Amino acid sequence: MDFISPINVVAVSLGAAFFMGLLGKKAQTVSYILLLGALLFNTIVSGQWLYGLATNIIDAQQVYTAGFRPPFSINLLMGLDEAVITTLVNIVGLLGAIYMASGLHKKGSGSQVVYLVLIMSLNVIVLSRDLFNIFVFLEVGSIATAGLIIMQKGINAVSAGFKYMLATGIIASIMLIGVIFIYRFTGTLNLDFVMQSHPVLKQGALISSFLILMAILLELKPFPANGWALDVYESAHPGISAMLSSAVATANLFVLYKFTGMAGESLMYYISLIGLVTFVGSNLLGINQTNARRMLGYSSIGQIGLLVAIIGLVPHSNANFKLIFIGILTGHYFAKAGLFWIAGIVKAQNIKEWSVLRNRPVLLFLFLTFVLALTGFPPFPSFWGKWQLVMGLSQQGQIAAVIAILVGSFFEVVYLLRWAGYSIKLEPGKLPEVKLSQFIPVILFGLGIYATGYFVSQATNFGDTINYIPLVVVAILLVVDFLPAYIKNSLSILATGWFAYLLIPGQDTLKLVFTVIFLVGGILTLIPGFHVKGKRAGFYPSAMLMFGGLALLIEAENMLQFFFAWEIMTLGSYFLIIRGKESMVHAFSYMLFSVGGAYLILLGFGMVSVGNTGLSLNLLSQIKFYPVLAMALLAVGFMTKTASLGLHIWLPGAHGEAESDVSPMVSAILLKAGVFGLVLLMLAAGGEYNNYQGLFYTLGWIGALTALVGNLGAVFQEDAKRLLAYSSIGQLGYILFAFSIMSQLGWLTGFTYTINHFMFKAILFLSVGGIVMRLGTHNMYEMGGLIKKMPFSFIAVLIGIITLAGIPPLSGFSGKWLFYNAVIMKGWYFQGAIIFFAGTIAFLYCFKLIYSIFLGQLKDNHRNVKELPFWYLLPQYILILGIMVFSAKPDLILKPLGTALAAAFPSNPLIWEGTKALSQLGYWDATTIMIVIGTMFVILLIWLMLMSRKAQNVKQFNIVYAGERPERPELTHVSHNIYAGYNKALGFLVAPGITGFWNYATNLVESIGNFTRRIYSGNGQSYAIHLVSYIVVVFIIYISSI
Amino acid sequence: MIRNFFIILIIAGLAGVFVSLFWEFGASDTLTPLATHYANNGAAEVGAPNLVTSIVVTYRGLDTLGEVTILFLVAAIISFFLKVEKKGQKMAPPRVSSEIILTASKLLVPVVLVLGIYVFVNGHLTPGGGFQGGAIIATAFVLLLMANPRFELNHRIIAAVESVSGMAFVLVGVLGILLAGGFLDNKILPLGHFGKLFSAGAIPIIYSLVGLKVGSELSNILSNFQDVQKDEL
Amino acid sequence: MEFTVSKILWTLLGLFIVLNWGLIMGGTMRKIVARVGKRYGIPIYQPYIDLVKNYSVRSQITHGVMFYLGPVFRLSGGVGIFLFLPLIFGSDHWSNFSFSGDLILILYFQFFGMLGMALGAGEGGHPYSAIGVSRGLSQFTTIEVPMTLAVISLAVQYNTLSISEIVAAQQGGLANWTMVTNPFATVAAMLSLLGAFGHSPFDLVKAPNEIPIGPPTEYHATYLGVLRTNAAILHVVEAALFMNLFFGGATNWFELILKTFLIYFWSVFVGVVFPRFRIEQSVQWFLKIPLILGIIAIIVVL
Amino acid sequence: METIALITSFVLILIGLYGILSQKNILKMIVGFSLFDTGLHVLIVTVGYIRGGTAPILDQVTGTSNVSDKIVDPIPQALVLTAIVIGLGVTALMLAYALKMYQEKQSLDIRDFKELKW
Amino acid sequence: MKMKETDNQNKFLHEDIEKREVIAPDGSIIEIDPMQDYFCDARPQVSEPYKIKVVEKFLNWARSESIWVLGFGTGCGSIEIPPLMTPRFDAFRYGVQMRPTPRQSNAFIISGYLSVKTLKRVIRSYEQMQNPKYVLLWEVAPLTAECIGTVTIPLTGSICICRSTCTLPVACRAPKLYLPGL
Repeated sequence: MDFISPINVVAVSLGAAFFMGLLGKKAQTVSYILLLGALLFNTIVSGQWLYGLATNIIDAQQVYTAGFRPPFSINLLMGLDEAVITTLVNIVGLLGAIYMASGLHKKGSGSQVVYLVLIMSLNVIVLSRDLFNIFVFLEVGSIATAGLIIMQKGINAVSAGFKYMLATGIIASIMLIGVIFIYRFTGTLNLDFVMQSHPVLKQGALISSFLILMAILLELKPFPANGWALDVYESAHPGISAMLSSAVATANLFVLYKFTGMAGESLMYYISLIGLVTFVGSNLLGINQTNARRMLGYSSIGQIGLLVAIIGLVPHSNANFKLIFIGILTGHYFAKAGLFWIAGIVKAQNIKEWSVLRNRPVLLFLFLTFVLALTGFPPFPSFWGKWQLVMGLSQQGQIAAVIAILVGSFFEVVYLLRWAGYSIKLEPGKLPEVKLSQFIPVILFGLGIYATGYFVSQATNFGDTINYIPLVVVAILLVVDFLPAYIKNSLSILATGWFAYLLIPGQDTLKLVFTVIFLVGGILTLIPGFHVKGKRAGFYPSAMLMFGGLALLIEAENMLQFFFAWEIMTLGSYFLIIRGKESMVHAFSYMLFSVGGAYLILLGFGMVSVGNTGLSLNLLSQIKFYPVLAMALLAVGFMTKTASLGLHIWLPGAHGEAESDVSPMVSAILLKAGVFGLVLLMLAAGGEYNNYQGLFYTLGWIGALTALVGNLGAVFQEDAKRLLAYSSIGQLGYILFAFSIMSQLGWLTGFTYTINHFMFKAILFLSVGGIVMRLGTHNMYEMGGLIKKMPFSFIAVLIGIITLAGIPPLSGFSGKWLFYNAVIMKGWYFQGAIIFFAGTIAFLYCFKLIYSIFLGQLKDNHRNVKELPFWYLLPQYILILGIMVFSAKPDLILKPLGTALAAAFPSNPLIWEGTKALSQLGYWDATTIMIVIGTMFVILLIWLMLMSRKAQNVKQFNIVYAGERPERPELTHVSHNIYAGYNKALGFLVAPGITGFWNYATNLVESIGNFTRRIYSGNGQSYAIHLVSYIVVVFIIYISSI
Repeated sequence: MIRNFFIILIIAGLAGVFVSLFWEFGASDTLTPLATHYANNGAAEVGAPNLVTSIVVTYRGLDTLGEVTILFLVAAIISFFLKVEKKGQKMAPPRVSSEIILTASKLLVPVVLVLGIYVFVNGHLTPGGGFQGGAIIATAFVLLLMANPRFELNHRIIAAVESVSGMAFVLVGVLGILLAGGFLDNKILPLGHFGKLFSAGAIPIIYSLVGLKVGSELSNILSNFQDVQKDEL
Repeated sequence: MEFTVSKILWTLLGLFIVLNWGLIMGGTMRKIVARVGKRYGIPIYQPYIDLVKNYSVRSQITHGVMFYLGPVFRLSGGVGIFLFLPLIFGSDHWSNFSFSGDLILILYFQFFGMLGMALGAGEGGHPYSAIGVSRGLSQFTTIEVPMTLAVISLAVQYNTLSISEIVAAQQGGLANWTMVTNPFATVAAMLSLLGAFGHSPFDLVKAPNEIPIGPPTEYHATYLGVLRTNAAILHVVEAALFMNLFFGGATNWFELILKTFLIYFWSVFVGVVFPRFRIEQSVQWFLKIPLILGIIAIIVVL
Repeated sequence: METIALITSFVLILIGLYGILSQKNILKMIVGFSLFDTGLHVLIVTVGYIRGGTAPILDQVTGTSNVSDKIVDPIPQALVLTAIVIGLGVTALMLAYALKMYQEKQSLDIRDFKELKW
Repeated sequence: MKMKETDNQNKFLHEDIEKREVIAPDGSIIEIDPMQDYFCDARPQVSEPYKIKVVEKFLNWARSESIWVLGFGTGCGSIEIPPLMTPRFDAFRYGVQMRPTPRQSNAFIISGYLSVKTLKRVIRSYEQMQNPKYVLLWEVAPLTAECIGTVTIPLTGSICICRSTCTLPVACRAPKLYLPGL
């Protein structure tokens, strides 16, 4: 097929523009169709070239104008890069025109002409190789933008337009001076010839090339000097700001990329510095924003800053520069255009009013897709871009840049996720009527972002090893979300079962334990879902997202797969947790900690990959670059998920407020993901004889203190689910401590605790969740005497707390016994004593839980409460069976585990004689103990039955009440602040010191943000002053460094 | 006060930049290689005595196209930006302009128009060209507007002239691809005798089109400003 | 170590002896306390009579299943510790089922009885029994701290956790009793013993005060009988545990009776002298001197 | 000769810029802007000056042979043409903005247009 | 007590005892009648003594040897009970023990005047005691003087009403007189 020469883009567009001018006012629709035709033509041309060049049917082609060779005339180059950029620009141009159909119609042919010329100018900027020509068409673009800004009526638009004109006027003149002097010193205006004459060598040319680059950088709105841009984003018509942030920014970025050829090494360094400062600065200021469009302005400036930094940091030579650039660019491009369009549809200024989106689930889904794409979550292109960027930069040893990027993107996550949280949870108002023409572009861009996400992932190295099956399952569930809950529930159970079927056979024992916990546990916690009537929209996709993430986590071989699975799991769990009634705040704090942790892990992986080739997970054992620091980073990253001391404040809220069948999923299963990470890390650290003794010693202390703080926190809780959440923190403290002992017994303890915690926490949370569902209240002092109404759940909770407290016959004791031996053999006596003390405290809140809910006086309004639904009891009794088996025959699991661990921890293993476990210190025979206690209990029961005559059942008020008559059940049930004495004694340990620290940190960041954003005083002239002073300052720094 | 002091400081900084450029400057005695090529075989390749015109129209034709679009843009923006609903409310009585302007305008307007047309017609021969000629024509219109404020410029014709000449310009460019070497190549017409009116290929046509376009656009802009002022009075 | 019939019979016999000795010891102890107060005091066999009377009460009520099972849990707690504790060193008959679990099993088995009592009292519906239970549990958390430290230092010193080996290591005269070789651990453990027995300074839980007698308020008749039997067995067995760990174990029954009497007498002796602690005082008391002693015990042995 | 022209152009540019940055009245800023532009155009033309060169028009004076050492550099003059038109366009648009802003707020002081801030 | 005009049957009932409606967590209304729901009015099921005389005699001996007393210290008699625990009148040697809870006690000493107001408490504690139980009424006062004389204490089981001849004012009652009663 013959390729249309790119010059026709200019010819056709201008022809159409002039013709529309001719049509004048009357023929609005004709000129609009002409506009769409021209834009379609442009898209086809660039699309055709992109296809041709990508599949290299044809190679890059120079287009000469005026019949002469380049130095004497202007030439256009259509290479692969240009084709990609022009296609992106034209697509958003076409869809933008469709989106602004009504706007453009009202304004008449004038605005349509300006819009068409803007798109044409962007094409020429990208294609043209002549300096002055680029300057001219940059000017055409800026004047066209100034024209389009006024499309929006009102004083804001006009003043923003004026500030825009002022700024671009100055920038244009600076560039003109640069161009003229470049011509004076190098003798040519054509870019390729200028580069051949190496402008850096001659002093004059150096300064003029600096001026040109400075102009382009200012065009890309660097941090202190971009007040004018923010006003434009805020006040212009959303369609136009979409154009600005996606099309214009992409073209300008490409121009900067073209010009960097003539910039010397030190200027590139300064460009990356400017980019980083912009990225971190504008995201920091974005935190305090409440106006949606202004916040989007900050975010797009931040993203463009990041892209500028990439152009500066990553040497264009190495292969994956293009991948990183395209990844993050497409991420920003699709998401920003989409968000601005949705802003146009929603028309709400304050971000709190965006919950209006809840009336239109598809629009809400698209909104969340774009927000998550911006924050760099997995399936989207910017995730791969950011991964490749961090890996590339850490390979070059630029760790400072990586840290800056991660800090900046963390700030961005803060305000974007808060916004997403508002839109999901706040009260929905009335959504203004959505026109079809506004809806199509948003949907197309939604699909586009998923498609590019897939393509970019295939392009990243090791990207093709990613298994996409779980995401396909989630997609199916999303599509089928209108079905009633029980169909979807069975579907997701089937899917989890299928994952389990794929993963479990042939898995090595260590991973098998986690696989069983994640997947079988997943099935069990999904079963209560059958009880729910109605649709339960949005629950099953997020549940499958979490379980899919967990499945991927297990089968991950290389770091990229691991990190991909980690983020998917975090995403899924976020959407699950936020479903609770007041869980918006808690889900937000959960997300911040997880994202912070994820970035630490990313930094850790970056440091691991230094000096190593490939990404396989067993690289963790050959870390060359600061091994202890890398290991510490990864450990802290995983510990945010296991809620260790200092990183635990999100857990009580997140698990306490979650829905009744979500909290078992999250606390019994999800916390184990962090443990899984730690296990992999410690195995890779070299098992027994590793050189990280200091690190694991501190981890041990952290584990011990977490156990103490967690259990103490639980004792004084009045809210049943919060009590269980705190107890999870305590139990996770145990697990962390056990694993950091780094001996076979230690690890056996760790695994026993993990399995036990999974079983009994699932039981406890399921039954308490069911009770909360039945009684409608979380507070324990409002419950009481439910044993008569819910005997089965009483038995389940009883077995749960017996295992939790580690009382002999049941499997909890196996953990305690192994723990004792491990601690004494390792020699960590004091931590062992603290953990034992925490263990006894565990017994306190176990009694409080079972007493205030089941025993004591039955309240009036609970007199005809029914037993927990069957679907809640079934998983509990399966788990009880599990506990019984594990307590009767612990060697079923511990023996294979022991052999598996022998490799990493050869010294003093656990020897098994039949069912009797012999360690160096003592011995323990679970089965005999079980039998002895069982028979003894039965004998004594018979003895009591024999001796006592026929015992007469009495009602609840026949109690020894000092001769008085008990008034009402509420007054005769003591459970509020039942450990008052204990609180007086040890209450000081529970003072919220750590939450205080985190509050202080957030306030500090917010106040800095608030203080620095004062520089945008709104005065156009001061913006111009910022601009010029920015040029002078950068010039002085640049010149002084040469 | 501090603000002004700060501004002076920045200006001094910028002056420093310019000074650093100035040190390197040093006027040269010989043309740059690019310029020497234009000088020596400009006439042969393009056939226009006025080298500046040949560079502006053919060698760097795309720039000029950009030029024309800028003007077209500004005219379009100002027209729909300052569009004032002419509800026909009673205009305030115009101030009658002085005697001198009235008589002078009657005499000068045609002369200025002819001069403008002359300038852009043989733009390739004598100094000047499309833009300069267009500007001169625009002055003629200004003079007219100054003379009697009530002069009602017919927007329809102006817009028509504008877009027709723009389209023609693009058409010539496209013809350049079909017939001659590249976009906007002027060899679609015979170069003709050097120095004659109809020589140097399509340059005279392009430049006259540009002249017409610029003239009409500038007057369009000015008349728009005038209309808005009219309501003010 | 298998379940031969003879083993079971010997164990039952051992249990009978321990039960009787427990009751007699309780009686004698109360007589001594009375004599201290110049009172004539109860006849030695009074506990037997009380037991018989309680078992023979004609009418009985129950508040629910858990209330009914409470005493069973409690008694199985006491008997359980007896079963897993090797009483007489060296003799196969009297080492009961200690082959199946070591010191840690016994340490954690104490919870079993307490859990039963707590749940039973809770089911009783009496508000104050719950307060009694909460006081008992909170006291128990800190009572165990010095005990754990002592046990850890013992385990490190003898490099074993099985009780029979500890006793074996202490044979041969007074010189190598733990009391001599590791005095700090012994003192710490003996202080925590006070708390475990629940005598005077720490008897807030069962003492007759504003919450009638704490958890067992609602219990009567046969439940009370079962609780009393358990109390008897528990005292003897716990004393025997401390005897094995710190005072060289017993090679024959007579030695066992003497030592358990003395150990039990120690806690009663302190009980008579000191007034009762409030709940936070007793919780904090255990985190003062006994804790420091425990830490020294470990440092000594490191 | 060209050094004087260059200095004047730089001075013009700086004065124009000072005008833009310090004047409070919008119209005065636009005047500053046009000053800034003219300075720029003078600069562009001086860059193209060749000592002893004449206007780049081939006529009797230059003849048609080795014209290159007789004329001044024509390229900057071509570029200045475009620059002037751009300057015109920008100034026209700014005047339109000034008009609109005056219609909205009846004041031409830049400090009155501070709605969009922080 | 708030008087309720309409239904005079429970005009003496405390409002806690009256029927009341309560909203259950799932919104339905529950009708609560405290008298039926919270209090059990079934008669205590007492099992008959053993058939074999010897066993019964032995049990009676044991019961007599360990009498656990629930003191209802009102009026002048109650001051006499504490001396029982002193060395001089040591009741412990007869197996007598003071028990604070009626559930666990067998003997019920009402050692002073018994007015109507305290009658309710006596009846309740009495009912909470388990059979076989005995009541020790000290001196005539409780029967004749203040109370209305028609006190019908469902005195079952072996009652031992010890009439003390001593009509001297309170002081003369001495703890040692308890002992024969018990």
